[in-house]
Parts: sequence; structure tokens; C-alpha cells
Amino acid sequence: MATVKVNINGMDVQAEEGMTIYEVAQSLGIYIPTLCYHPDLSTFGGCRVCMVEANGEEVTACRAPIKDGMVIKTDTENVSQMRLINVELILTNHDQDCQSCARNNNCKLQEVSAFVGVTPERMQRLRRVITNEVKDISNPIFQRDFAKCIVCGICVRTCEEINGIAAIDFGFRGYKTTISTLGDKPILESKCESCGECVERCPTGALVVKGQVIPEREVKTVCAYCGVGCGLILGVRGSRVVSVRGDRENPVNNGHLCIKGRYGFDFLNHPERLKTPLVRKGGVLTEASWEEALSLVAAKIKEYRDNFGPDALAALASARCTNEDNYLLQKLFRSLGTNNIDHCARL
Amino acid sequence: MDERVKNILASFRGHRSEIIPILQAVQHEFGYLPEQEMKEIAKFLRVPESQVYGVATFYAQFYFTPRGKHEIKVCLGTACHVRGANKILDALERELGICCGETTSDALFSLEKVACVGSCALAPVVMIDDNVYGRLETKKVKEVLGKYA
Amino acid sequence: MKADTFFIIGSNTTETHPVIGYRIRKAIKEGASLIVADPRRIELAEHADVFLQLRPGTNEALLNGMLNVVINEGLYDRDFIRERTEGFDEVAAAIQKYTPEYVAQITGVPAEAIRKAARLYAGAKNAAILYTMGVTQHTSGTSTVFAIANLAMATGNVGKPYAGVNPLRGQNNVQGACDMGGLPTVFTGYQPVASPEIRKKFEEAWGVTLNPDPGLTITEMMNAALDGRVKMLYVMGENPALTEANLQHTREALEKVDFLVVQDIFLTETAAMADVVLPAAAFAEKDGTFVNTERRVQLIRKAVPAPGSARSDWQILQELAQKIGLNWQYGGTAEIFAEMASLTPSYAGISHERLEREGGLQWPCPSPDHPGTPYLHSQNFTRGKGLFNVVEYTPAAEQTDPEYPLVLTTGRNLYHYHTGTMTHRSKGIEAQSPEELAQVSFEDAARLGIRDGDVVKLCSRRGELETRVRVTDMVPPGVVFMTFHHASAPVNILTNDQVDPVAKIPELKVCAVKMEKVVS
Amino acid sequence: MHEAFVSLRAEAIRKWEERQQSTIPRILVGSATCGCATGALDVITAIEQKLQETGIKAHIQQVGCIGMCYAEVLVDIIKPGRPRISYKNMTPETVAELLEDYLLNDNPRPDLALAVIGEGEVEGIPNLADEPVFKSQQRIVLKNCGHIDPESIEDYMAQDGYMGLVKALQMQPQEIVDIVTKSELRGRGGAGFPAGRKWNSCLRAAGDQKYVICNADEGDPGAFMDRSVQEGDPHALIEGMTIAGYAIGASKGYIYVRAEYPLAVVRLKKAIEQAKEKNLLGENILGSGFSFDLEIFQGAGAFVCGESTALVMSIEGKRGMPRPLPRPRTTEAGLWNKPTLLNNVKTFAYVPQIIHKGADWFTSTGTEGCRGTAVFALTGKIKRSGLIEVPMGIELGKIIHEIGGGVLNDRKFKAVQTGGPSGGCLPESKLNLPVDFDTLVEAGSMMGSGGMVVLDETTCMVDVARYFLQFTLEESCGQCVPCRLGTLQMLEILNEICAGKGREGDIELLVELGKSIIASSICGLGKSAPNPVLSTINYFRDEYEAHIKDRACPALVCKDLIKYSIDVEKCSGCGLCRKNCPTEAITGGKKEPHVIDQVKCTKCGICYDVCPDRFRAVACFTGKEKAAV
Repeated sequence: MATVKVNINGMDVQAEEGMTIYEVAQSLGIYIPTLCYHPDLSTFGGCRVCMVEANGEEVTACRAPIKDGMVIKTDTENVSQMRLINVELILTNHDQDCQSCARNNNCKLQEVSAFVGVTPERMQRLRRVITNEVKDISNPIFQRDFAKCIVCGICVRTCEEINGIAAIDFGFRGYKTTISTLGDKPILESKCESCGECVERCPTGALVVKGQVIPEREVKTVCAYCGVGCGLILGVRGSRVVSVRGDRENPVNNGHLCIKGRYGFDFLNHPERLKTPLVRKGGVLTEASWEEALSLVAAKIKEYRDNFGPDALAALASARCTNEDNYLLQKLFRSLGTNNIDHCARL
Repeated sequence: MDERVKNILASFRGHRSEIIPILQAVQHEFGYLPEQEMKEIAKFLRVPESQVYGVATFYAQFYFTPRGKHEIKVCLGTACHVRGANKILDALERELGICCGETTSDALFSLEKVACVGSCALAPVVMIDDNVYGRLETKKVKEVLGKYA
Repeated sequence: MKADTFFIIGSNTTETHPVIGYRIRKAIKEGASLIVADPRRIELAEHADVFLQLRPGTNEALLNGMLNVVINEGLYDRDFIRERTEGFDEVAAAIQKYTPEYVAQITGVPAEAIRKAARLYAGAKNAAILYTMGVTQHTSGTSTVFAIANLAMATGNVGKPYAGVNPLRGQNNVQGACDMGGLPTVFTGYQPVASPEIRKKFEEAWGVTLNPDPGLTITEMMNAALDGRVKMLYVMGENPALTEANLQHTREALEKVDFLVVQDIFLTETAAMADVVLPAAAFAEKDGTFVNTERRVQLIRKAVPAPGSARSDWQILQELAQKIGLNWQYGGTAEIFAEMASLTPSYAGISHERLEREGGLQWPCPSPDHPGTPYLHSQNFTRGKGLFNVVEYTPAAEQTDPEYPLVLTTGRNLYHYHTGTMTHRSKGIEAQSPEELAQVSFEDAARLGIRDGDVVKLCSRRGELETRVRVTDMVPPGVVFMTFHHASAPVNILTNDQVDPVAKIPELKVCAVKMEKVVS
Repeated sequence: MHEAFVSLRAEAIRKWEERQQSTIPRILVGSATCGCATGALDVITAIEQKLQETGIKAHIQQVGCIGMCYAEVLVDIIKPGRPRISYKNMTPETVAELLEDYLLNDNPRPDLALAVIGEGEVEGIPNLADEPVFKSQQRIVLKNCGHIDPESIEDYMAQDGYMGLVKALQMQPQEIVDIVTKSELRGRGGAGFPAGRKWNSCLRAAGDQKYVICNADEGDPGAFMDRSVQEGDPHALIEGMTIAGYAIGASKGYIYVRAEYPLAVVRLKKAIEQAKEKNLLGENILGSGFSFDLEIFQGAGAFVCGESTALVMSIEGKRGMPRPLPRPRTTEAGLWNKPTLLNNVKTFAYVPQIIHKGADWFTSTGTEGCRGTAVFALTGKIKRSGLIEVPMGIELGKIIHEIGGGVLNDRKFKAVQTGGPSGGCLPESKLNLPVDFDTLVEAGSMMGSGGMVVLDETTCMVDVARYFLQFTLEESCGQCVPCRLGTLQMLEILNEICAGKGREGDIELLVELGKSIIASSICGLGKSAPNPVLSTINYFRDEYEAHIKDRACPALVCKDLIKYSIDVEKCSGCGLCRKNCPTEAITGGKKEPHVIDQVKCTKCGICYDVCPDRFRAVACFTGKEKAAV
């Protein structure tokens, strides 16, 4: 890849040919506001907020490739004015009750609004026009609130480019443009697989998880469902797992997850979890101490081995437990003298 | 699959670029685009359902609910606008008892506005099915409708 | 994934391995070709260039038919076959009778489609075969895998990136459980218990005397339990009372066994039958490693404490061992792993510390400086040369007859995992698939007067159950599909426990059933 | 190849001549869309009936639009030995009368006649060429419209049709492109981009497959020039596209026709068939080795598909969303990413004549920088509305007053709107402007595809701006924020201004928004959407101020700002207004002055319309009770 020289905001820098202005700026730590750009996806160029001046012309930084000798200014008066008006226009068509929004303080629109300098005085000049007030709560996991949708198309591109389903597309046109399924049906009736990739990428509160809880810390681990072995980052609050996101650094899944990996964690806190050993007494499983339960098991094992030989014992390892768990299980039973060890690999 | 759709699809090759002609053919046959038929088109073209709908809803020509027997299109082109097309539209709405975009309860007429039918010199113009009525006046609305009742 | 052609057989990848499904769909959008062989019109079939909708239980015939085309049309990789394999000529001769026309009669797939699929597969630069239980859960599972290998070797699609034969593992740590010696015949890393040297190594390390005779497989355990040979069964994190073929038989065995211990996170159907139930920590509550379908060993980390007094499985086992009188003193999972790795050549270069530092590693990884092995057989097959095996088509063990006219085949759906121990208890997921919906073709539904959403009774020679149905064009006439996710409609009541003679896998994918509408 | 063509052409000319020398009368009926809209088909039926009744023998022929829509239904009669006389505003009754008088009794009825067309004189009937409506016109693109049978390829060939193609096929592609370049032909789609540059870049673009696309998606409200060419002279378009195909090396062309033009589709399809039959299109054209296929793609109703990249998307079966810059030029990567030449109907229609007659012939018309003619659809509040073709550089006032005959009902001229929703409004002070691509842009409007709508004193300029904004808003693809939400915001403000709720500062706000929308929209639709607002603010700011400050609509258009009332002095109590009021807002006894209940009144203006001229008792007020007209 050839190196080219560009000048950004008066600084001469070198960059790789083929990079966009946005990418170059980002690599230099220069913030360019944008609402429809996402690094995982193809570019769209619709929000018109990442405009910069390149060689005297206004261009969208997310799409424009750099050229040798290009002079880029990211904050001219024209650029600032356009960005400001475009963000204001989005806000005129956006539910503005930020406090009650699940995306509050984690919202790209808030971030960009603050950066471009939206003020209440300027907003007052404009008319409020909410073009779509539909709320789709059909999916048990997440909801779609169109009064907060900025039609950036990130969800559309995610569904097509990441998941390959394309359960949603732009529907209708002009100010009626919306994100729709066939027949504009609730998302649950569409081909949506509830993988949550779109929810993850939505820049506003238009797509949010129902009953979302913000974690206080995160722990990296691996998904416990299928054999793909996706990297997970568990969000923990107190002693509960409250969220999951994909581990972008894990080469297995690059951050992608399916419905089970992303949303199938609340069994951890299910009231039916076993919390104490149980021993059958008089035909009924009864709570017992570890000491009692394990002593009983140890005694029985020894009894059967001694009376009937080690092959009267058998054990099932688990395709869901760790290597360490499985290693110890087979070590234990082999040590007792039997190879009667198997598991459900075949199922 | 509906035989009619089957026949329509049989005359196409299954390329994505045929989506608009197929939608036109299906609408011509059914009068609108039923959901089930759009699903069949999606399967036939191997295009996601949502995108078939995305394309269909983009273009003003397509309808998603059954239409009246006769389609009234009130031209609201510039020439028609400055020569009083809105008054004609008002009169039609009054006469039919429906709003623009709706269909009469007897399913006889659908009323809609169009950007321009290209008969600007005869403004204001109303198209009913394929017939163009030029230099229309509010007084004549009833008489014109009478031809289709 | 950069394969330019995917051949997916017996795998509903987008539902069972969704994230791999994403990549396949993406690759297809970017121009890759797709061949799908499945009795059901699964979602991927909609994206396929060739969809081979074969009758359940006819995989071998189909694969032989494709190989027939590859050989007779000269589409095979002469260099690869000469340099890397042996036994090609015998297979080439044996395959002659599997003409596409003959195979079409067996499989119900048009001969032309078989030709098209074979040409597409053989013509690809990198063709990857993906399969899962749709291939293995048959009495002919092993020979079907041979047939797949024959096809891949004949076309040189082995031992290079983005190609090969890729069995997708169903559960998060199936691979690991096998690697760890969770099998009756082998220690860790597939070291045979029958080998005196291997046994000696383990005896020295563990300080015990080991049994040289292979143990029982799960199906054999159940039989042994029924005839009283096995008295005590220890089950860790498995639910055979729902997963085993011919459940009635399994449940009887579990009843029969004298003493049943179950270690799990919920009171599963199996745990409910136990004499002692030990509460275990779930994945987010413990440390350790999982091995994914690509043999990638990855660390899992404890995020939260286990509820109540529940403990990690290894801790339970250690305490139990101590009570039995074994002197186990593991300070943590890293130590356990280190011991295992020291006894297992393919894991020798892996340690928790290294996994923490570098991320996942794919075995074989024989030394600490080895980068791991992303794909196998790049230079040589394990046995040296790749062996072609003659595969003959054998029909499924159970065939339909006038009394049981329908074929029942089983699998999974997107929302649930296995018996749903976890997914049934995840609110948002459970709401999307709260009950079993057996898939029935429009034709069969019409014939039996069944409508979408009706409740039917399904009977096989082994048992019966009631389930709600979904009338769909996903299944062809004569085929019924059910998942094994729902305890209220436990499909394994019906399935056949005849096993593959080598792999001992029961034929969960084919059994004969009859169906009738339940009038409420 | 020549020989085959020579005999085809000779045969066509022979037939044409034969028809001119016809021994029986020929009756030509203008039956393009506008003719039909005024009853051409009924007139034809009446003619047929009359001929049968009287036993007169005559040929009836349907012809395309000659452009004088104000005079429709037009019937031309050519009696053997007589010049061609054109009759205006024919009805079934008058045409029957005419046939009887002229064909049976040889009375040419000067009272019904419009003009004599072509050579010859008839007493009492002027020659069209001398008429104000025609004498400043110069017809190149429209030369065949209304003269030939659009469904006959032989008619077209008799007028030198396909001579350009034959000549082109004997040249090298580069030579053709050079002629187009030398002719200084600029694209007639609106922006006026030099056609030669486009052709050249397409010729040079590398690609195994190239495409020619004709943009016939004439979506501007108030424009129908392209429709008339397609309906009246379809072969000119086909010939032009075929030449283009040969010149750039394309073997396939598409004509993207608006869904609203069914007749154009019928005519084009027929013309394509005929051309293929004569081997002037299709495989190995006239044995030259060059093959070119044409396909008609019917648009589905989206104005934005007039934008080239959106049009391409549409043909590819996608939502017609223009591709944002930066992107490759359509000439390098257009349809299916192949080099694509996309021109407007008229641009292609000029080409055969330019090739046939040479670049110099073309540059002899028009102005420096803007060669050739301009075609306008002259409509609105104008006496003679219709389709006109004038040399570039003609004075704006001349078009309106001489050709158009001035403002309808002799009201006061206020403005002329050109360029459709992308253009602007020019006031009286601009009537001396020489019209071409560049001067119109300088004056704050544009040529666009050629709509020219005359507005008079009863037109509210705020309302006109609002009208255009409403249009672009609904036709926006919705992709980019400034166009999707900016036009919506501007419209909301205009709606409030028209409703008497305008705020101080709104005009400045509109200008600020407009400039930002122009600067930051993705495509031409958004980039020009604010033009009608900005140009009316520029020239008619006082009207905006009247709405905002005085809550008045000087043109008496904005319903919320006007009020109807009945002058008790003048009202005779005839009851006509009461009977016609749709909301029963008017009360009053017989012979007593009537009163309008302002609460019930919807301001439909029917009372005003029906009040007999002799009373003129209904008046309309605005603002501070200022009455007008």
C-alpha cells in the first residue's frame, strides 16, 4: 500500500492510500462527528454530519478517499454550519425526552449534538415534526421506537451485511422513509432472528433492549451454547450478569453473537437454580449439606466398587462443562478402575 | 402459489433487475400488491422479502390494499395547481365522500393525487383510468363521475 | 471464511451455529456458491445454487452419486490423489453403480441436480464441506463420513485453508469433553486406554492402577444398567432422560440403576430421578477452558459467584475424590490444565497463562512456542496417506410401512439449546419458542385433516407423544420434523436407539411414525 | 448496406409523395395525450360517422402533438389541390359541420380555422408561419411532431429519417463523437452538460459491455416536452440512441419511461418493432456488423429517478436512491457498474439531424455557448399554452407575450416559473432576459427540462413556493437528512406563514436552511429543492412579509388569510350562492341580501365564482380588511 501525504487542519501527515478522510482523521485522534457511519459496515453517507472541506470542496469524510496532497479542514465555518443545521433537523424529528431514554449518556446523537453546538435558542426557531410515532414492542427482547429513529440505516446494513438476513430494509420514501419489514409488520413476524446485532449498533434509543440494566464491570469469557465458541463480554452489576456483548477481539466471532449468546444469560439468575445439595430421603429429594451429600456419594461408590467391581460404576462427562471438570471426572473414575466414561458427544 | 403469480413469474428469468417489471405485472393482475405475492416474488428473485417491500414502497405506482374499480388521479402539476387543481380535488372529495388516497365504500372509485400527467396545457386535469379530462371545472365534476357510476 | 463453494450436508447451520451461518450468508453474498443437502428446505436452501432435498437416511447414496459424477466426468484431482492418498482405484470401481439416475431413485433428488452439485463442488478452487448431526446420527453415520472424505480427497479439497471437511460441533465443549478423555476408550488427547505405554504414563502420573479394557458407551451403559451390571451412575451436566434415543428405554435404565448422582445447575429431568443432586456453578460462575469446533482452546472466566452453595464441578469432584481417599490438591483450574497438558502431547504447548496472554489456541500445539494448528492434514494425514474407503449405501435401520407411514427426523431450532435447561429459563428466548411445533407438510396435513396449530399424536414402535404442529413447506410430504428442546413433547420417546456400529451413535434422524389428529 | 437502405428510403418517399398527391381528402387529427384529453377520439368518431353518412371518401390519420394545445382538438384537412388548413377547438358538432361545408360545399370556414400550414393561400385564413404563435419558433426536435404518423417508420424515413444513422455507420466512432462535440450540443435534461464530453468519456471508458440509457422519466410537474417527442416522433429518439450506441460501443440501450406515459410506451414499442423489422435496429444493423438492442423500462413513479444514479438503481431493481459522492462517473461505472451513456430524450432526438446535417448546421442556431433550440412547455396563466421550440437566446418576454399571447384573461403578469421544482420564479423585470441555460441560472432559476409556467396577480408566490416544496418533499428519496428533514422543516414554516402563523425571523431562517440544504444534500433533487423558495424570497419578499407581518395574502389565495363576504348593497338575493355553497354557510331569504357564516365557511370560493357578473356582490378580503378584485 502506497503512502500519501495529506494536510489536515494545517498538519502534514502521512497516510495509506485507500483510506478515507474519516479513517485518517480517526487514526490521528481527530474527532469527526457522524451518525450513519459504522466501522463494521459499508458507508451510507446519508446523515451529512461528517462533512469536511477537502481541497476547498465539502465532502463526506466517511466516503471520500484521501488523495496525495489533499488539504483537509475539518472545522471551517461552512462545515460547522452544515453539521449544526443537519443535527438540528434530526432533533426536530426526534423524541427529546433524553432522561427517560435507555440510551441516555450512551447516545451517539447526544454526543454529536453536543459537539456541533446545538443550543435551545437555535432549536426554538425550528418547528417540531415527529413523522413517525410508532413503537414496535412485539419482540420480547428489544423494542423499536420510531420517534427516536434517525433513519441512518445502520440496522439495515447490519442485518444485511453482518447477519445476512436482511429482515429489514428502508421502506417508503422521503420524510415517510422508515425501517420496515415486509408489509411493515411487527419485527417479531419478520425473518428477524433477534440476534441483536442491530440493537448493539443503533446510535440512538430507537433500538434498545427491554429492561436494560447498565453493568458496573465487564468480564471476558466464552459462550456456553453451541460449538462455535464465540467470545463474550459479560456485563456484571453487583453479583448478577446483566448484559452480554460480543468480544470484538475474539477472532472466532469478531464480536458477533446470536440470540442465545447475547440474550440467553438470564437463566443464571433463575429462581430454580440449584443452590444446595439434595439427597433422596424417603423417596423425596431433600436439602442436605455438602458434607452429608458427598459422604453419601463417596460411601456408595466405594460400596459398589468393592461389592461388584469397578465396572459397576459408570459416569457421564459433559459436553457443557469445562475441560478441567471433564479431566477430573474421567481421572476420578479411571482411578477407581473403570473406563465406563462417556458423554453426549453423539447428540 | 396462486396460478396467476406462477404464470407471471414464468415469463421472467429471475434476475433482481426484473423486480419492478414483476411488481408491475402482479399489480396489473391483482390491482394491488398482496403480501403473499410479494413473498413469492422475493423467493423467485432470491431477494430478501424486506427488500421487495422496500422497493415497492419506494415507488408511488404500487398499492398495498385493494383499489377501487376506477382510479381517479387528480393532477397537481404546477400548471394544474395554479389553475385551481386543489378546488377540483376538494370537489371530488366532497362528491365521493372520501379523502384523497382512499377508496369509496362501494369500491367503485379510488381517489389520489399525482404529480403531473403531462397535459399541463389543459390544466386542470383529472385522469380516470386511462382517460384524461382536461380544463375541468368544479361544476363538471359530477357529470364526469356520472360516466363511471 | 473465504471458501468459494460451500457444501452443507446435514447441517441447519444458520439455526444451530448462527454465527457461522452469518459468515456463510456473507460469503454467498460476496459471490461464493452454495450446495445444500437436507431433507428439509432449511433457510440456507433459499440461498443455495443447488438444493438437494434428499430422503432422510440416504446421505451415503447421494455422496456416492456425486463422487460417481466427479470420477466419470474426470473432475478429480489426479495429483492430490496420487501424492496424498491411497485406495482411490477401489473406490472408483465400487462407485460405478451409483449413477445419478440410480441415486435419484434412492434419494429422490433429480439426477441433474446431483450432476450440477458434483460439478460445482469439484469445479471450486476451495470447497468446504460442513456437516453436523444430519450426517452422524444414522446407523450409517461412520460410512457417510467416509463418503464425505472420499469426495473431499478426490477433489483435493483437504489440507488447505478455506476448504476441507468441517464437522460442526453441537455443544460448546463437545470437543473438549472428547479431548479430555470423556470417552470409554481413550485418555486425554485420544490416547488409547488399551495401550500399555500410555496406561503406564497415566498410572505413574496419577499414582493408581488403570483398567486396560475399554468401558461402556452411554447406550451400552443404559443396557448394562437394565441388566444390573451397572449399579451406580454419576452424571455431570447431562440430561439423558431427554436426549437419549428411545427415551422409554433410557428412563427405565435410569430408574433401574441403584444409585444415581447428578451434578447440574437445574433440577433437570435426569436430576429429578437422582438419589443425590449436587448443585454446580454455571459457565459465568467458574474458570476453565472450552474447546470450540475448530479445536480452539479458550479461557472462560468467573464473572459472578454461583448461587447459594453451588460449586464448580471440578471442586465437587475434588472433594469427592478426597472423600474416597484420593489425595487431590488442585489449587485451581490452571493447575488441573497443566497436569492434563503434561500428559497430552497435542495440548503440551498450551497453558492458562498462555491463553490469557495470547487468546485462544488451536491444538495440536505440542510446545509452548508452537502457534497452534488452524487446519489439519496440511502436509500429511494422521495415518500418513489419506485412505479412500469403499462406501455402500445401507438403508436406515427402520423403514416406513403401512402402519408407520411417516419418517420422523429430529434436530434443533435457533432459539433453544439442547434440552433447553438454560434457554427455557431465559425469558426473551423462551417467549419466541415456547412450545414444540412439529413440522408437517401441507400434503400430509391435508391428507390427515390437520391444520396449522392443531395438536397431533405421534406414535412410533417405541412410544407416543402429543405435540402441536406447524404446517409448512419446509418438510416434504412423508416427513415430520421435531426438535428435542421441549420436555412436554419429548421426541426421543419416539426415536430409534439402533446405533452406528463404529461410532455408537443412535439413528436419531430416521424413525417410522404414524400421526393422527387429537380431537380436543 | 447502403443499397438496402436506399431502396427502403425510396419506397418511403414514394409512399409519402403519393399521399401528398392523394386524390381524396386527408384528415389529420392531433391525438396525442392532450388531444385525447380534449376529446380527439370523440371527434374522430364524429368524422367517421359523417364520412359514412355523406359517402365522402377521405383518409383519416392520427398525428402527434403539434404543440398548440390551447387549440385542441386540432383537425387538419388537406383537400386535393388545396393547402393544408388547420382547424382549432374542434368538437364532434363543429367537425361535422366543417366536413359538410368544406368537403361537400368547398367552404373552408375561415371562422373555424386556425391557420394554413405550409405552402399555399386560402382567403381569410392566415398562414401559420406568419402567426405570432409560430413566427419566432424554430423547430428541430419537434419538426416531425404533428406532421407525420408517429406509428409509421416510412413517414419518418420520408423526412430524412435514419439518414443520420446510415451516415454514422460509415464513420469511425471517434468521428461521430467529434461531430457531437463540435456541435456544442448540451444535454437537455436540465443541467446542460456538454453532450460531446459525456460521449467522449464513455467512448474512452474501458469495458466489455457498455450501455446507452435514455432518461425519459420526465417528472417535472409542468413539463411534457419529452412525452410529445416520444409520442409524436419516437423514431428520432431510437435513431439517436442507436447512433450513440455505435459511437460509444454499446450493444444495449434502455429507455426509462415514466409510468404515467402509457401512450409513449405504446408508440415506442411499435417504433422499436418497426425499426427491427427494417434492420435499422437489432442484430447486424444494415449489414454493418453493429448490433444494438433497445429495451423499454417503465418507471414506477419516482421523480428522483430522473437523477442519473437513481435511475440506474431503479433499472437494477433497487430503491431509486442516488449514490452519494464521491462515486465514479456514470460514464465509467453506471448500470451494473459498466460504462453508461445517459442522456435526455431531446438530447438524443437532436443527434440524427446533427449527424445528417453537420455540426455547423446546428451551431448556426442559438447563442454562443448555448447552441440550437430550447423546447418549453408553456403553461399556467397564459393565453396560448402549449409546446414551443425557440432558438436559444430568445427574449423571455417574447415567449410570453408574442408566442403565448400574454396573460390569460388579460390579468397582470406576475412571474414566470421555469425549471420546475428545481427552478425559480422570475419577475417582470427579467422579461428582457435572453433565455438560455446560463442566463436563467444567473437570474436564480434554471432551464430544467423545460417547464415554463406563467403566473399572474392571482397567484400567491408563497403558495407557489410551498407547492414546489411539497412536491420535492414527497419526491425526496429520504436518504439524506437535509433533503428529507430540511424540506420538511421549510415546508412546516411555509405552512405556518400561509396560515398566518409566521414568525419574525422566518424569512431569514428559510434562507439559512435553504442554503444549508443546497450545500449538503446528496443529489440534485435536494440541492435544488430550496430554489423555488429562495427565488421567490429574492424577488417577492414583500409577499412573504405581508403574510408574516400583516397576516395578509395579497393574491387572495391562502385560505387562512382570506375571508369572503357579501356586499349587502350589491346583493340582489338571487340565491345562487346559497344553492351552490357546499357547507350551507350562506343564508338569506329571496330577494334579500345574503350573509356568509364565517364559522361554516371553508373558503372554497364557489360563491365568488357563481355570483353573476351583473351583481359582483361577493368579495374577498385579506389582511386589514383589504378587499381585492
